[in-house]
Amino acid sequence: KAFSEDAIIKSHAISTFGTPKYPADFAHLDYVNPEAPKGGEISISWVGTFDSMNPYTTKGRAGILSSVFFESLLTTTSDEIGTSYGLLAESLEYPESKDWVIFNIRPEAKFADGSDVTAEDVAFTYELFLNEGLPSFRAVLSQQVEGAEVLGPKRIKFTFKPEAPRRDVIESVGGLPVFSKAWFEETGAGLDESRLEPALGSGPYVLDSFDINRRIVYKRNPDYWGKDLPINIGRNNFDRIRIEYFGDGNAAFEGFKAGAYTFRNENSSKTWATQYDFPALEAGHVVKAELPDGTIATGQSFVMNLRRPQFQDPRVREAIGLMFNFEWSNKTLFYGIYKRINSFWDNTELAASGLPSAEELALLEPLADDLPPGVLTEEAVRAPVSGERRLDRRNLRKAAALLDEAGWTVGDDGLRRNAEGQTLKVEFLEDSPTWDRVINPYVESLRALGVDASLNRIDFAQYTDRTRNFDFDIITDQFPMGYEPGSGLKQYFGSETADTSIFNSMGLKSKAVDALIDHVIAAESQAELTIAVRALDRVLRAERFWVPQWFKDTHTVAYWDQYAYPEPLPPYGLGYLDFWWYDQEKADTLRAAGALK
Amino acid sequence: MSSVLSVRDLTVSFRQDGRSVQAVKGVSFDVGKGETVALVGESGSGKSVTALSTVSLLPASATIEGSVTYGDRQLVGADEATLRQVRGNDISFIFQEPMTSLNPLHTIEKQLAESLLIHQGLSGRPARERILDLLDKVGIRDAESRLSAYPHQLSGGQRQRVMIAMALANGPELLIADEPTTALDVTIQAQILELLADLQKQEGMSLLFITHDLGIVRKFADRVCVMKDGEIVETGPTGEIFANPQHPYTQKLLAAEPSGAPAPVPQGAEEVVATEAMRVWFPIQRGLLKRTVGHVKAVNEATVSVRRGETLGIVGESGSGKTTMALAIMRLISSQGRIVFQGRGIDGLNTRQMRDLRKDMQIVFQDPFGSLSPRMTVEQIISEGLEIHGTEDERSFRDQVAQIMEEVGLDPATMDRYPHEFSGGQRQRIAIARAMILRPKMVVLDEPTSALDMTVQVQIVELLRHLQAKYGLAYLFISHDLKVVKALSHKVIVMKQGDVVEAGSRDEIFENPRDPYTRTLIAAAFDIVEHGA
Amino acid sequence: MGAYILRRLLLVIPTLFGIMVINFALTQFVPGGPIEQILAQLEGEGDVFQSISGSGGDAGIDTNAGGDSSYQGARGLPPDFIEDLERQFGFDKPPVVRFFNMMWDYMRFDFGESYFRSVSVRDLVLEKMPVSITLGLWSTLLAYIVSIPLGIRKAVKDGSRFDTWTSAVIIVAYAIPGFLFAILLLVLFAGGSYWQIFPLRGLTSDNFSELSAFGKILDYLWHITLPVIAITISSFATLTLLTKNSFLDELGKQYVITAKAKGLADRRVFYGHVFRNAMLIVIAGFPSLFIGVFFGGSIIIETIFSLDGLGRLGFEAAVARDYPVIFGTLFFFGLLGLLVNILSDLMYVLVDPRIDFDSRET
Amino acid sequence: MALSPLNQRRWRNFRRNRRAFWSLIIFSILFGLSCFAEFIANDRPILVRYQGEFYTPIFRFYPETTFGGDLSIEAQYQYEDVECLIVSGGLEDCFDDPEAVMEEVRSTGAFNGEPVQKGWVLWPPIPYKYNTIVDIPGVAPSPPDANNWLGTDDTKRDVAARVIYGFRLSVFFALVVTVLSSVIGIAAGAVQGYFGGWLDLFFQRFIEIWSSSPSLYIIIILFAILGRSFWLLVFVTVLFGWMALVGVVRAEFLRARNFEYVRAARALGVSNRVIMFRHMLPNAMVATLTFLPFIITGAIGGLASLDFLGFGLPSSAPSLGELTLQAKQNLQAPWLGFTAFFTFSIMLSLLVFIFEGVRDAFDPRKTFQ
Ligand SMILES: Nc1ncnc2c1ncn2[C@@H]1O[C@H](COP(=O)(O)OP(=O)(O)OP(=O)(O)O)[C@@H](O)[C@H]1O
Ligand SMILES: Nc1ncnc2c1ncn2[C@@H]1O[C@H](COP(=O)(O)OP(=O)(O)OP(=O)(O)O)[C@@H](O)[C@H]1O
Ligand SMILES: [Mg+2]
Ligand SMILES: [Mg+2]
Repeated sequence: KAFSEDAIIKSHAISTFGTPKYPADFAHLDYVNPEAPKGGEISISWVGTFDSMNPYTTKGRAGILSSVFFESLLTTTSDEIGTSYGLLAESLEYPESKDWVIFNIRPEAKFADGSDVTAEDVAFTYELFLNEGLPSFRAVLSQQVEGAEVLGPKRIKFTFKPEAPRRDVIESVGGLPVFSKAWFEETGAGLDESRLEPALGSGPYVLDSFDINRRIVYKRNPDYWGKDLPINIGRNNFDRIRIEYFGDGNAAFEGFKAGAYTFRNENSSKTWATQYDFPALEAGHVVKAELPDGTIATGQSFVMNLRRPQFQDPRVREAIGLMFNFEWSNKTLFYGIYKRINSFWDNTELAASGLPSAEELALLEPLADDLPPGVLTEEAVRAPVSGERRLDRRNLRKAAALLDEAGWTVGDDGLRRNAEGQTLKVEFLEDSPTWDRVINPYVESLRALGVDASLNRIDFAQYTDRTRNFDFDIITDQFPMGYEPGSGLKQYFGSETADTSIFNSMGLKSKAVDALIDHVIAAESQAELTIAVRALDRVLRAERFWVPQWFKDTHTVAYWDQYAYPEPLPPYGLGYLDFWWYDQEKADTLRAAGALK
Repeated sequence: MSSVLSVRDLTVSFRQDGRSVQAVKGVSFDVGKGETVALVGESGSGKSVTALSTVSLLPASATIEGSVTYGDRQLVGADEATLRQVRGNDISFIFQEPMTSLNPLHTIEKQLAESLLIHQGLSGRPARERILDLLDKVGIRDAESRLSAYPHQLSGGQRQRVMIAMALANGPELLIADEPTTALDVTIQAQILELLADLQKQEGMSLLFITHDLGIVRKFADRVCVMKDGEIVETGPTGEIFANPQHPYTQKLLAAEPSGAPAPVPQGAEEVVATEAMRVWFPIQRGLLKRTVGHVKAVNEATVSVRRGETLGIVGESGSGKTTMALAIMRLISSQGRIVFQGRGIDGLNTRQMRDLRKDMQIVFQDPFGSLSPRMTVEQIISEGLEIHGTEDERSFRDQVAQIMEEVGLDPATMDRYPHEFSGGQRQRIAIARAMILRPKMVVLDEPTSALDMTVQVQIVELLRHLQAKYGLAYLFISHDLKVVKALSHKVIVMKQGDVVEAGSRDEIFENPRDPYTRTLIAAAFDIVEHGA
Repeated sequence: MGAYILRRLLLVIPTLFGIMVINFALTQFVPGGPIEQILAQLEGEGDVFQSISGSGGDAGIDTNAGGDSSYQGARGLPPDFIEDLERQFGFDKPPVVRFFNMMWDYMRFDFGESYFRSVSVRDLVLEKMPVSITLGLWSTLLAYIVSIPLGIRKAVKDGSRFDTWTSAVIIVAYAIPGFLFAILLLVLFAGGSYWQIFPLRGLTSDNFSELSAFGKILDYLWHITLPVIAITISSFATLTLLTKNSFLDELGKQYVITAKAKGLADRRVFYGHVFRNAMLIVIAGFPSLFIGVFFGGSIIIETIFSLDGLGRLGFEAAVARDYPVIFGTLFFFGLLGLLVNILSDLMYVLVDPRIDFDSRET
Repeated sequence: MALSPLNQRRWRNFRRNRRAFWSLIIFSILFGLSCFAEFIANDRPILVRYQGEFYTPIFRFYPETTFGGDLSIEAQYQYEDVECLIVSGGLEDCFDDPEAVMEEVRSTGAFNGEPVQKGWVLWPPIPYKYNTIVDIPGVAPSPPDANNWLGTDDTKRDVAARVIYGFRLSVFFALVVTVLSSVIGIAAGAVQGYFGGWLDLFFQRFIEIWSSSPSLYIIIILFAILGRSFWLLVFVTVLFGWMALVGVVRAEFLRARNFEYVRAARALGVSNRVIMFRHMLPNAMVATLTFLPFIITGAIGGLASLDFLGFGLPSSAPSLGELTLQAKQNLQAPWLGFTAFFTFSIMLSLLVFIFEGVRDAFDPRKTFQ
């Protein structure tokens, strides 16, 4: 592939499809408050402990936010998908084919100790990841990148392997953090060891202090080289970020009530609904807010193992799916805080809905023979809706009919058996007790249906062992799909890897799906991508190997009333550590009232 | 004479298993200053209970009514502080059963020192000196080396003497001595009585003396109270009582004395048990590591032999190794030297092999209380042997137990009681009953009559003789009471400091003692009697 | 006795070896090993404390663990990855070889390094020691200081009203689930809703190093009050009742009457005479009880009060299959336990000189 | 079987400790009742009368079609439509408006003018089983009310029903485990303490090794091979639980074997076994009797923590331990904690008092006013 001079693109940003939202000379990001005052402190909590400041290895437990020290060549924003802007890189140059990329590092980019960020450092970091990174990461990197080449003190070139898919290769190398070569050489530190001294980085925050088992404090680097970059305007507003560690969730919550830390992103619906009635909140010192969350749902679901004989019959799968009463669970167990997941790309434009569009049909029709019934003619499968009752009679009747039809008839003991006299065994495998309250009612419903259902909770080493050997009936898994899905889909849904990939936990082998994944990968534009993904979504949902669960489309946060955020918030990030700021006036009021020390 | 202790209408009853049993029924007496009052009477008549109730030392199951005044203080129902004041300092106690009355985990020194410390504030060197002095006075040889001994390392008599030393430590005003000399040989007994007499003379100590030994009573007591069935049936000055007993029981008591001689051993009776040069040395251990620094030579080269139908009397100084020898013959402690039982060497046998022989060899322990399982009833205790070894008798165990209890003078109605609900003498008889019910071939009797009054002693001696005649039993009879020994033994050995100093037939020893120690012993024993008569 | 002690000391070696063999053998069979653990971690799971600490929030709402999620999220496991890990952990060698290598290291007091942290097992144990010693020592002491006099009093007043209500109190104290009580204490006395009197976590304040010596002691006591109370509350019951019952058994004995006849005050009778006789088990049990509290620890209390002690370490290592830590601590505490057992047997002899350990075959 | 006089005396002594005696009675009643938990708390009616016939759903499976419904699966008795079918003799209209139909049938004996064969349903006092999901609107856990006397847990199951079943399961488990492990433990401790010597030396070492083996792993392995079951759990708990008493019993025996009465027993030719268990054990039982109530409750707690770690019974099983853990997870629902606490403390108090009585019964010196 020869390339000519004029085909080379030089830009401040790169976007997978289309053009970046912000032009090269943008003043600041739209969603930030450019006038946001600097100062103050934000503090959050973490349950657990830490013993390392190196987040790039599985050894040790890395401190929260311990990657804050490092910047990469490119960075993303919270209001745009698929675009990366130069951070350490002033500009990047690449041919249309994306066979290689050259990054021009900003001349002013400095590490926290004042030394220059150079192309050598970038190359060194790349080598470091290649040699000592997480094995999985190493593998990906070596599949994509041919090599790095230092072209000048501030100029580096990455060449990509010809066979590597091209869509986001530049972003992935651009997203690597950049370490100081000098620091690593001086200290002799390795990337794959746990250590308490953070590596030298160029980011806006540096380590202030830490106290194992108790807290970490980061402080804003006043000499941060990039504080006036347009992309950083209105960001990194807090002088200090403090992480308080607790051993126990209850203790952590008590800590928040007592003002030991000031910002809490609540992850328990129960606590959210029942515990936020403490004095500080009632006195108005603490703000409780639900802020919109526009990010993609995680695709969390019960997944049936298609390798098991009893799940071969789609009617059985559908019947089992019918028995999960999300509405009841949400109302009774989760205080109604969740939304049902219907699609693998829920909460995005990529989710299929209604009848297939003409474009989708164009992709689907050639595959008609391999499609599950109804894909072409019916609306996209949606999770069943139940009424007030936990055992919804309509769903029950439907499920019973499906199973009867599938040859699982009810015997004298109330259990269903097939022609061979086997019961319809369905074992839920879990490793966390938090699931008990969700699955037990489901199990009871299934048992009412005559299914020999049970819940088996084991420790997670064993759980991992069994799931990796695909020795399970139903587990809870997630399908974290991207906004711009690509070859990764094969790991999740492709036939080739169905017997080896842990991501394809259900063991899906479908020619139609394979073909659609190829369409997705081949998509050249956002529109093409959307159509292909929707078609794929439709088929996947019709396979009914999952019983989709739920997601939360809000951030449930509570904070001591001394912070402010720009409105409206960007769709893809809450940014409380990033572009929120400290309101000195309110803070003073709190202190004057004696609410906070 | 002013009375130190005055007891009026004392009634004591015990609650047991829901019922109430009166042990003392309205007893009244006085002890004057410097006076010695002897409390004599039938075993189980309530002597010990009376004594204990004076300073409220009875178990919680007892109810005391009546009045006990010490000086001008009422002791019945008095609070703990008053009692504490009186106890140990003003009124000292010597308990009937010295074997179990010492704290098993404290050394002799510690137990003695404690008395001195609380009432005299003595500690350190002076205390130690006083302790050594006391031990010396009560005739403990080599007292210095015994200070760190624990009670279980002492012989019965030694323990009793420690008790006496403890009681005398504070120069009490009133000493209540419950059979204080039962485990002592006559020479030491004489020494102790002398000591008491001295104290009485010098410090005007009063003495309430409970004993079965009428010889001692005659010699020492100013006044005598005779008890029977919880009542004082007769009381008066010693001379009067002895000269002119009124109550039939007193008459019977005075008349009773074990006498006569055992039936001769049949010709050619086979040997039942024999030892050859048996030796028992106890290691003396020091420190936490328990290094052995020397040996107590409890038994040295003892050679004995007993034939069928024969009784071997073992007499000797307290602490001379009698008990040790008995235990060794029974294979209950390890020993060197050969032991032959019924023609079979048993020194090498293990526990299991020994077990089958146990039916034929029985022992009555010197410490009857300690040898009775506290959580078993008397019936269980006595019948256990039958259970294990079986019996030809057709009758039920309970009937057999009832019979033997009657034979030893116990009320069969009490067979469902626990051992601690009996008097000292009763317990001793339980132990005898336990051994005898098996009809063994050989019985070791270690001071079996020490706690028994004369009438019962006579009964027991008769019983032993009768059984011997009927079943040809062989006895090893250990006793300090030479009269009983004389009444029962065919042969006698005399022990001193672990050595058998003399052995011979009954007549040889009693009529013609050769060893100087034997001579003093016999002189002392019969001297006391003659002296009083 | 000397010979016996020597024998015991010599037997420590084979015993310890036996312990290690059994444990090592069992770990060969247990499903799921450190590799699975690593894999679970790579998948963002494997927080072993989630179930205890209640940090999990609602079912499956993923909380992003520390570190760079985009980095860890880069999944996709190459086939040689697992082999790589196995080599790293030495699992490519046969078990017997591994075992003897380990024992050889241990003999040189080299306990290796945790699989999941670049820290030697010894340092790890030392690091957790203060918390465990604190909790172990104080709770044991407190338990004994309260229980023994109380038990004695109850024995003396057996059947009285005092006896009844104290029984009720200690039983109730025992029946309160420890962790609930701990949380109750935390919410009431350290949280933000009621009285904020005690600190929420840790053993010392942040400014500990700046405090005066006295201030340091106060600060330390202030911090350990709640956890020690929470740990100790349930331990009164057994100890008190044991004391009481042992005393009851002794109180009627003859030597007690002797002691009383000497005119000793009750206290002196109970503590000077009965105590030693009655307390064989209680006293002799002390060392092992201490060790028990000390390294059995109480993971839940430790967790609730954010104390990082050996209890947590042990549990975590067991669940995470961190074998070097498991075996290292096992070896260390096994050794300690064996020695303590010897000590407690010697204690028997000290308490009751009649005791020996010889066979009774004569 | 007649009691020996001694045992009669012990029994009288026990009875005289009124606290112990009543505790025993209450405990027996509670446990006895809980043995019939199915009749006290169940989501199936005890008796159903439908179209003149009797049905016993507690014992038998009846498809809904039996009662005129259309489903082949078990009739869901807790729902009104099924109840209505039974009451009204199987009227189709039940699926539309069960309340009204029942009302009418109950009051008039007919529906829409047509007479029906009236039926009825006899429910247990608590119409929920331990695993029944209560289908009454409201978030879980819900506070106590007329339907759920002790509220519901965080899975919306009736706490009262769970406590009844949990009591039965836990107590049964604990009793079995305690009896087995105490017998083994006491025997082992007795043998070691009594014989001493090499036997003691090696047995002790064996225990040292055994007690440091990782029980958690053994449980995991056994479960993985044999599957989860109640008896396996009992087995494993006993396997590691018997050592609890060995130490104390051994100590007591080491001491007691020096006593004179043991020597006397040996002189009598009593076998070692009898000496140990008849002569010494009653005198060396202090620790055992003190610890037993705690070992029993401890076994319950042990079961709870196994449940908690996921190595115990399935999470749907009624476990008192699980209730406590839920209490911790749901501080906003104090009734969970209170229930757990009261259940535990009542049970423990009863046990402690009972064993106090046993101790008294064996104490020869104990007398009562
Ligand atoms: N704790 C007790 N419970 C019940 N009865 C008891 C108790 N102690 C003693 N007795 C009974 O009280 C009576 C008197 O006992 P006491 O010990 O005073 O006799 P004693 O005159 O001292 O006899 P001995 O000469 O045999 O020592 C006896 O019949 C005995 O059985
Ligand atoms: N276990 C032991 N350890 C050390 N010394 C002991 C032990 N048992 C006995 N002795 C000592 O052995 C000696 C003999 O004791 P033994 O009991 O045989 O005496 P005895 O002749 O029965 O005396 P008494 O007439 O006083 O009962 C005594 O000096 C005693 O102190
Ligand atoms: Mg007497
Ligand atoms: Mg003797």
